[in-house]
Amino acid sequence: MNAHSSELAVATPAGGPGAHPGTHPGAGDGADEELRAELRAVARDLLATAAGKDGGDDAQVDWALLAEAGWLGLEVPDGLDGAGVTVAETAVVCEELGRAAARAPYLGTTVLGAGALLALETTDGRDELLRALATGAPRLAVALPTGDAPLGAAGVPGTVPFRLAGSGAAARLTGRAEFVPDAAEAETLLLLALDEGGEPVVVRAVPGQPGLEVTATPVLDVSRSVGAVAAVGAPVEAGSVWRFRGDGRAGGRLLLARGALAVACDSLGAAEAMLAATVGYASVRHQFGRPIGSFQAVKHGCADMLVSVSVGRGLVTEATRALAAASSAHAAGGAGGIEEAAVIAVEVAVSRAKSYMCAAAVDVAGKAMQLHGGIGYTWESGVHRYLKRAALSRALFGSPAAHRARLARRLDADAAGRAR
Amino acid sequence: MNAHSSELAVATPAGGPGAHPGTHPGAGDGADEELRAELRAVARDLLATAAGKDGGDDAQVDWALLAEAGWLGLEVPDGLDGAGVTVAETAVVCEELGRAAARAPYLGTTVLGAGALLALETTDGRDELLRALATGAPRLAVALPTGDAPLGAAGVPGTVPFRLAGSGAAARLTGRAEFVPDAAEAETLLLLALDEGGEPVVVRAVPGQPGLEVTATPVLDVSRSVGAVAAVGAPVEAGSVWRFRGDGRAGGRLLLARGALAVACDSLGAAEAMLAATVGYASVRHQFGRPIGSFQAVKHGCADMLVSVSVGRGLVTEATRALAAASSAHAAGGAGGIEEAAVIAVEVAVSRAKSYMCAAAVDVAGKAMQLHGGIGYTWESGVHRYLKRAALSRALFGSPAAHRARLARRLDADAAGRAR
Amino acid sequence: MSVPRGDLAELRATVRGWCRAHVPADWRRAQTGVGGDEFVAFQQAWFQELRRAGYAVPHWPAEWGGGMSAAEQMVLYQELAAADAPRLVLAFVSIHHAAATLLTAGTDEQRRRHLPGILDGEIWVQGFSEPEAGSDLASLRTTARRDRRAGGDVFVVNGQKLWASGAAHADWCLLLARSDPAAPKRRGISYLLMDMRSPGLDVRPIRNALGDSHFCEIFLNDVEIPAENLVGPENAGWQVAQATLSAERGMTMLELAERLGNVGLRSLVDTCRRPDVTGRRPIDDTLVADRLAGFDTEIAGLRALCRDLVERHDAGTVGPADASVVKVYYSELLQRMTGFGAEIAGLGALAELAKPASSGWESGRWLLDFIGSWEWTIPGGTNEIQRTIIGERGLGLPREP
Amino acid sequence: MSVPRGDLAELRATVRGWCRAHVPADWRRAQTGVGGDEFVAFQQAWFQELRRAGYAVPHWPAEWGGGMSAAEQMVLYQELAAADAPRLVLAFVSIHHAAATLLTAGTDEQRRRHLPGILDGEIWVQGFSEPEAGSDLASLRTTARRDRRAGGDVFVVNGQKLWASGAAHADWCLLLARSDPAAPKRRGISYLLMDMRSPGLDVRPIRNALGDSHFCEIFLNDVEIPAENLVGPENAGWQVAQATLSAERGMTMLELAERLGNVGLRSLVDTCRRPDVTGRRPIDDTLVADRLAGFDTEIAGLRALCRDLVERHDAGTVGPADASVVKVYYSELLQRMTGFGAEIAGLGALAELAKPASSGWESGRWLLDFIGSWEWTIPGGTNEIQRTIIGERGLGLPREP
Repeated sequence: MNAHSSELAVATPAGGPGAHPGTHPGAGDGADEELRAELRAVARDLLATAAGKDGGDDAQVDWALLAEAGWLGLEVPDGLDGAGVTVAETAVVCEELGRAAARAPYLGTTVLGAGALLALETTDGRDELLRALATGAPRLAVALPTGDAPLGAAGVPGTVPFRLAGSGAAARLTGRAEFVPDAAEAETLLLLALDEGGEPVVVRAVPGQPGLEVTATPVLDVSRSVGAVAAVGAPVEAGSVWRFRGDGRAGGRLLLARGALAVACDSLGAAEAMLAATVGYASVRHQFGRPIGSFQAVKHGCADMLVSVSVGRGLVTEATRALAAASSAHAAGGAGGIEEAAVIAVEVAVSRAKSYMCAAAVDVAGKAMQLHGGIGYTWESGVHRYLKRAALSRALFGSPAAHRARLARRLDADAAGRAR
Repeated sequence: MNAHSSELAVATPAGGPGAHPGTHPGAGDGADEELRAELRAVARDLLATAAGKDGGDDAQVDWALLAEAGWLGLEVPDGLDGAGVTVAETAVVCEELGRAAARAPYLGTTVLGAGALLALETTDGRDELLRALATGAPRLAVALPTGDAPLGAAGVPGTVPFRLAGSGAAARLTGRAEFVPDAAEAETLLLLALDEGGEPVVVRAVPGQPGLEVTATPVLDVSRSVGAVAAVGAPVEAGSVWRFRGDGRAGGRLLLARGALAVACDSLGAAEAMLAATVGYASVRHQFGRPIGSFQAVKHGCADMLVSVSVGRGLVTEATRALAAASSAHAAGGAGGIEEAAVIAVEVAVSRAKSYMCAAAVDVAGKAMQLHGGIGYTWESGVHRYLKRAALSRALFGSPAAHRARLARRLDADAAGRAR
Repeated sequence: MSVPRGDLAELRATVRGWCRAHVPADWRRAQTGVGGDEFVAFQQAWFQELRRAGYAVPHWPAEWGGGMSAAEQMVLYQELAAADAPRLVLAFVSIHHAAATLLTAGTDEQRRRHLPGILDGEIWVQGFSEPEAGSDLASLRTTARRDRRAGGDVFVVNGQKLWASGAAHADWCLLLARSDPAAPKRRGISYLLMDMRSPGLDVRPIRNALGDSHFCEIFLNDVEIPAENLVGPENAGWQVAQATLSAERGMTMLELAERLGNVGLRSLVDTCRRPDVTGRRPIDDTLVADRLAGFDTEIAGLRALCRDLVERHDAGTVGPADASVVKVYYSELLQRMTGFGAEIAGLGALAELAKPASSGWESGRWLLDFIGSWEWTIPGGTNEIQRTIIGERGLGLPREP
Repeated sequence: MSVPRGDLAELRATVRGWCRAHVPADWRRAQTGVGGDEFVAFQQAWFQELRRAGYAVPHWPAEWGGGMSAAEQMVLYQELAAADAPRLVLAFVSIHHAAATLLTAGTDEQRRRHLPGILDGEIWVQGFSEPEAGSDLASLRTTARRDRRAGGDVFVVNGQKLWASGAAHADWCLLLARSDPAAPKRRGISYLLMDMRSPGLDVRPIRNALGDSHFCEIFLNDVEIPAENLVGPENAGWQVAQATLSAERGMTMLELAERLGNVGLRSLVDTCRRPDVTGRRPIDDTLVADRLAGFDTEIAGLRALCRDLVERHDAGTVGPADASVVKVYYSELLQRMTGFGAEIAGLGALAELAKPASSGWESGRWLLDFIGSWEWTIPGGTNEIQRTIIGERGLGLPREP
């Protein structure tokens, strides 16, 4: 099955990004949609099997399997042995990982790792890493600010977690990032830092190198791995300071948007899984001589879950399109980078998707627990795994309130623009 | 019936305020509770008849009837021909007026008018007015700030609507108050003003006097009357500037609390009426071959209404007790006035009751409209009257958000006190 | 969506230009508080204005004066909403339900008789609901007795209809009546076209919660309707109604979503940017800002839902509860938004006594809008009924026993 | 409430002083993450501490070691909550359900046998729910066959019980079992006292959403219970259970409300006053402040509801749905509050892996508390069931057909 699924997943689509300039990538294009549907079907199948395999609590997905399936290098260009597709396909995998509540270092290695590398200026080191990534070696983690801070009015640069002092062989790195996805398992770290000129750059580092400490942070959501990365005057290896294409701030902002979108996709998948499980349970569980799903209290509760999942899916789709369009533009723009308006469009769409979907997923998982009755409260039912996963996703890369605060500033600015 | 009800209502209770020092007036005292139950029964009866009498939209209650029933002078002391009971009895009338969505100038004349006069130092003019009030002449209105402003961190004095310049015969009044309850019908106005020393005082004025303008403000809630009172250098008649007993600020704050509590009581009555109407309708209206109240969607909706009405009733009762206790203390304290802690206790209890009950009443009336189906949306059903009345009550004397903001400042201050 | 995107951009520019030239300046102020006649005159004039541009019935087949693709209609409605054009309120039933009924189930003769009339401004009303048949529409009791003896072939109709919006101004009525009392309740109903000038008809306006009277009762006392006005087979009226009720293919919801997202959200933001008596702007309060951002987000979600609904209709993949999902979400979002507007506007909202006629459901007179929002959560199957539809038809949950 | 207020003030001072002297310092930290044995030991020690003060079973009759009036109990629980004393968790069923059953429906012999045992620390468990009988408790299937031949008069019990909280530590079980399979479902159930050391019993812990295992399954395989352990008449067990389930007369809800209003609200306010990484205190954000004030208000409302419930019990005027109103409100307020705490605590909440044993439902480990809150919205009749009870018994709405 793995060989088969791999084949399906990495088949280059008829129209990759850039093939239809001016269209919304991910929108309405028949060939793209077909590809994603196949990818989704394969992923769902594979994850259901993989997550069920060891019967453990954490539903760990085999690392080699992810590489074989071709999911690690989805966005890596053809020329670097990747599938050369867009973030829309990555989003499908994120959603399916959420649906299975699967444990896999996909967020660190692919969503953020590949995402960061793809946004950088081409260098041998960066290309080498991208090429390796598609085959599953090494695992990556990207140390970004993962809380609310970068969404504040001050914007990204003030909250970049690391600082570079000196340059060349004398360069030293200091800073700290918490709740970094997949940090503890990563073999290579990419650290978002400000260089001496205040420009965001990415610094490659290796766990265990002098001055650098990586610590796992155990969390209630055992299906995820997060950790803290701390550097205290850590020497930086030659050729390990990489620059974004174009404006580093824009690159950093898009990278944060990727993280937020990825957890929104995860929450969408998780919420859909909880809705499906609840509908299934309510159809078979009988009390008072009838299936509980025939009672309006349960039926209408499920209806509400469907409504919010439908709305969330729309928002996640829009955000994915916006990010895919901006990423294509970023890739196509070369050194010129990307326009501010495009970055804002991504941030608006992502803030909507993240704030709505990640809050909705907690509500849906909670409702699922309620409508499952006592069974839903058992460890065995697994509902708690989704509730905890949704809770982590809600907090990671900006709380709903922080994203809404950013949206509100935009609404105010837009209104001021209209009034002028 | 009027004579009978009047007799019941003004019967002096076994234990008026002050009779049980140290107890919560309005709480658990058998005689008091019996009196209030009788008052409530009579009021409900009388208002149902009065409001139904003219069949008009505004359910105007005959002014003479209110006087005859003895409701106008409830809190006026025995010695001044009143019933000498507490604000707990006034609260019962307010609740029943809300239940009937009746139009009556009770808020202006009795709740605020008598309330303001009772908080003042004894003067002949004040006593004369109180004595007249119990018999229904003249109608009063009290011009207070009716919006959110006085709940702000700055507190009351900064938001007192009128200013006195000069004193004695040279005294001139300037200022403006909006949405003043029953202003347009009032024959005597009591204006909250700051004197030249910055102390809150009450100024008596008469509509139509030079420099003073009273304008009715038509509102969607036709069961209420509000108006604007504006003064521009209006000469003040001799003996018309009255001082609060004790600290004027405390007197002003308690007066605002009375207003807020009165509309909370009104909202409680309105919400109970809407719940009762909905339960009644759902029990008789059939669709799909069964009473709609047998469907869980309707049944559980009604259950939620009951829960919030029950919670609101508890909060309104607590606030009434707190205000009754503080008012007794204020009355008993003579010139010494009242302790800051007691005023704060009133404000906390009133802010809770006002913010919860007035928001809940809008929700309950809205739910009533929904569960009545198309009928609920007709003018004839009268549900809209309650919705509009609840909306006005919610905004009058401070929005729920403004009251909660005041509560939050208190929570923060209390926590700071604990930490010390 | 087969229209190339380039053409859509051109259409968008054209409509935008047309709106600049034709949307009456300051119509909101002028239409605030107007009476019924003035409202009707304004609506009719605006309808003809749109008709001249080819924008009145874009969803009709080209042969009857329409011919826009779904993608083109989306652009049209987006631009009309963005320009805050007046809404077509009076013609709603005519151009949607009546036209859909005629196009789907009518005879050629019926179409030729009525579609041009609609374009010329004939107003239709829907005569479905009855006092005892609200959410449970199929239990309607108005009778239609076929009588072939009386100098012709007619249905003699008796009964009472309720919630007939616009009946006071209507020329024709889409009437559901029970023609076979013995049949199961969904099998004995016929669908008739009734001339509102027929003898035996009595229309009485019902005052609603806002004080308006667009809803009416229609009393039917031996009203004779020629048998040629039967739509579809006798006793198959329920099926005709079901097939045509959703014939607007999601486009009216899309238009409403666009209205909410344009003038609706803009007015709400403006309300929150206006300094209060203390000089503070509500939007600077994070509590208010958070709600505004929430509405912005929900509207984006609603628009996505509506576009998706239209596209599914177009692709033939629409699900049996998709429209219910949109209706529940739109109506409750409208209620939350207008309710919030009423809260922010505070006491001032109470003093706004009239809203502009021909405006949408979010006129910026927030308390009136809030009360009006129940006109969305109740009619056309209450939201309670919609949730049951979503649960049973959308999710396959078991029916009540 | 017949106790003079002066005496209550004195009691309040006494309890306050006692708490200062006896509530273990820093017990929360010490009890965080402890194992089952340590938890049991701590609970038993605290129970005996309270017993020595006369505070363990204040609601029992004086002759059995209690004797406080409702007003006095209110003061006691208010002060224990204010002092953040550990809660009696393990003894809950013993001192409430078991005692109420024995006092209301037990024989003198049963009372003499068990009430002193409870005071000495005997632990009881409730054996009501079954896999197929959750909300629909009356459909339980565990059988109790009376057998007078086997060397004595016994009930032979077979079946399976679920959600038996604390069964792993229990000495005795309150068991409902079907003794007449032919009777209507509420008429064929008997109420038995079962020794947990009986042969044929198998207790298996069930891991819950928090990873704890206080809930257990109990498998019953030909377990023999002497007929003298029958409570009330044979086949009248349902009635006994109904009569004793609410015998705590609102006092446990009052205690929970006091806990929520003391340590619960205080911890939430503290969480919101702690500066975040940027140095801002969440409470300075009006969005947060508004929610806190809302919780403060709701808690005040809950406390009023609970006091009212206790007073109605005392006055004999309690309504048939009053307890359901309190349960729905408390449980959902708890869920909202803990959910909000989890949101404010953000990523940090995920890293709190254990909460103090013997604490309340609002330990300040907000995400764990949030998940634990379903232990209030589900058991004892889900909140959906409670709303039906409120609608039907509280408001008199018609039952489902």
